[in-house]
Amino acid sequence: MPYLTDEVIDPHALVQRVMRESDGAYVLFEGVVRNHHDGKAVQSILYDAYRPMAEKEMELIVRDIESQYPDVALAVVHRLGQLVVGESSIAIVAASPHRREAFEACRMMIDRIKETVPIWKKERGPDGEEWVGWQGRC
Amino acid sequence: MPYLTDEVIDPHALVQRVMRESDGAYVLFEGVVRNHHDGKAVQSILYDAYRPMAEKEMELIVRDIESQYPDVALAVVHRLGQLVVGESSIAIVAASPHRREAFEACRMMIDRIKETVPIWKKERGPDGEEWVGWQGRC
Amino acid sequence: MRTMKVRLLFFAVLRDIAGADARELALSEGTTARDVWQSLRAQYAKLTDYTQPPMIAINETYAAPETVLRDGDELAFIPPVAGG
Amino acid sequence: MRTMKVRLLFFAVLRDIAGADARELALSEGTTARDVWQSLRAQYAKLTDYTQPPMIAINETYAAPETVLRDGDELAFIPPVAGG
Repeated sequence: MPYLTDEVIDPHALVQRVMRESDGAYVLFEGVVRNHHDGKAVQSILYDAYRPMAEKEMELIVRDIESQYPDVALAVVHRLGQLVVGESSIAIVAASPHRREAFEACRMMIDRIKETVPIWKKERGPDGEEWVGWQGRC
Repeated sequence: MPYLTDEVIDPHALVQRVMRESDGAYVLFEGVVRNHHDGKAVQSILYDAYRPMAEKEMELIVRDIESQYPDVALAVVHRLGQLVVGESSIAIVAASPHRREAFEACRMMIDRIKETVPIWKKERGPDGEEWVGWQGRC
Repeated sequence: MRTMKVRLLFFAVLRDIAGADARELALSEGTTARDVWQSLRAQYAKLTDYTQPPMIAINETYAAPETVLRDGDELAFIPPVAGG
Repeated sequence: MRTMKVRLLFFAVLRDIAGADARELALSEGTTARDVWQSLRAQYAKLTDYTQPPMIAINETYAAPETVLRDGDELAFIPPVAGG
């Protein structure tokens, strides 16, 4: 399954994809477009990606976390394109026989994705639009 | 909304109940009946509760965690009765502007529920049935 | 010496052992929750080994074993909880 | 001195600045990823202040700025990522 999609995310389908009869818990994380960022109003976000590289980076992270947590099964999907407030940009499911590993693996997954996967977002609000993270970097 | 139910849990409805436009993330935890426990096969679990007290304890925990994480909105429902493998016994949603608090509040919620809420389970498998936690306690 | 009425609730393994959901107790004044547990141990062989009571709830709130019961109280022994 | 062909991809803010998704570069042998960044800085005023390049990907893998490019490479500068 690809890690990137241009469609609305179906978290329930993601859960169904990973759950095994030996799993006693799953943790689902969804990142959602919120109506504010750094004190400014946000109306929508455009997500862009270096698609083939983003797919590869996601795969590397999934494999690395599954090797650290051998009992955990992971599924992840990141949406691209224009999203409005309330829509989900990412869903991560970590299923496990025990809850501790599910929480840890899910959180590690979102932390790692935010560090290295080549995906960008342009926030749009009443004051204009801006690529997040670029301004003031120099 | 009551914290206990005799019906199948609808996690999506729970998410809808808590999400606000200022929330950038939610974490959903579901506890699921798994096919094993302490090395024994499990076919189903009967959940029992001291209902009015369990409702009160859940409320106490929710309020306590929301006071520790003022930005977090929590929703929780625990199912009672007979559940088979793959069915969810509990769903917890923690929504927050930022993901860290959502993860922490969700995990704290399930940990606290397992400590003090008067709910019990009787596991049924090919070798018979047993109230979990009672044997060998004396 | 006056007697009090206390409602004793049974849950989970204790309901199975007692074969009932609840019982009405007539207790003498000064009886503690621990005293009630000791009388249950004397009645049910499966409880004999449990010298210490499990967690105790009085009127739907956790309480200490030495709590003195009052007329009209609802008492429950809470076996190890296993929710989630 | 021979020249190499390298495909340069633009994403996010860099696509907006360059006004293109990609460009084909003809580079002399020995050119590094950092060298390409310096030439972009010379071309686009909005990049002048960015003396250090952002993260660099060569053939869809992160690479160091000093990496010497090879004929046929696909090069991309990766602005601060903001997925999730």
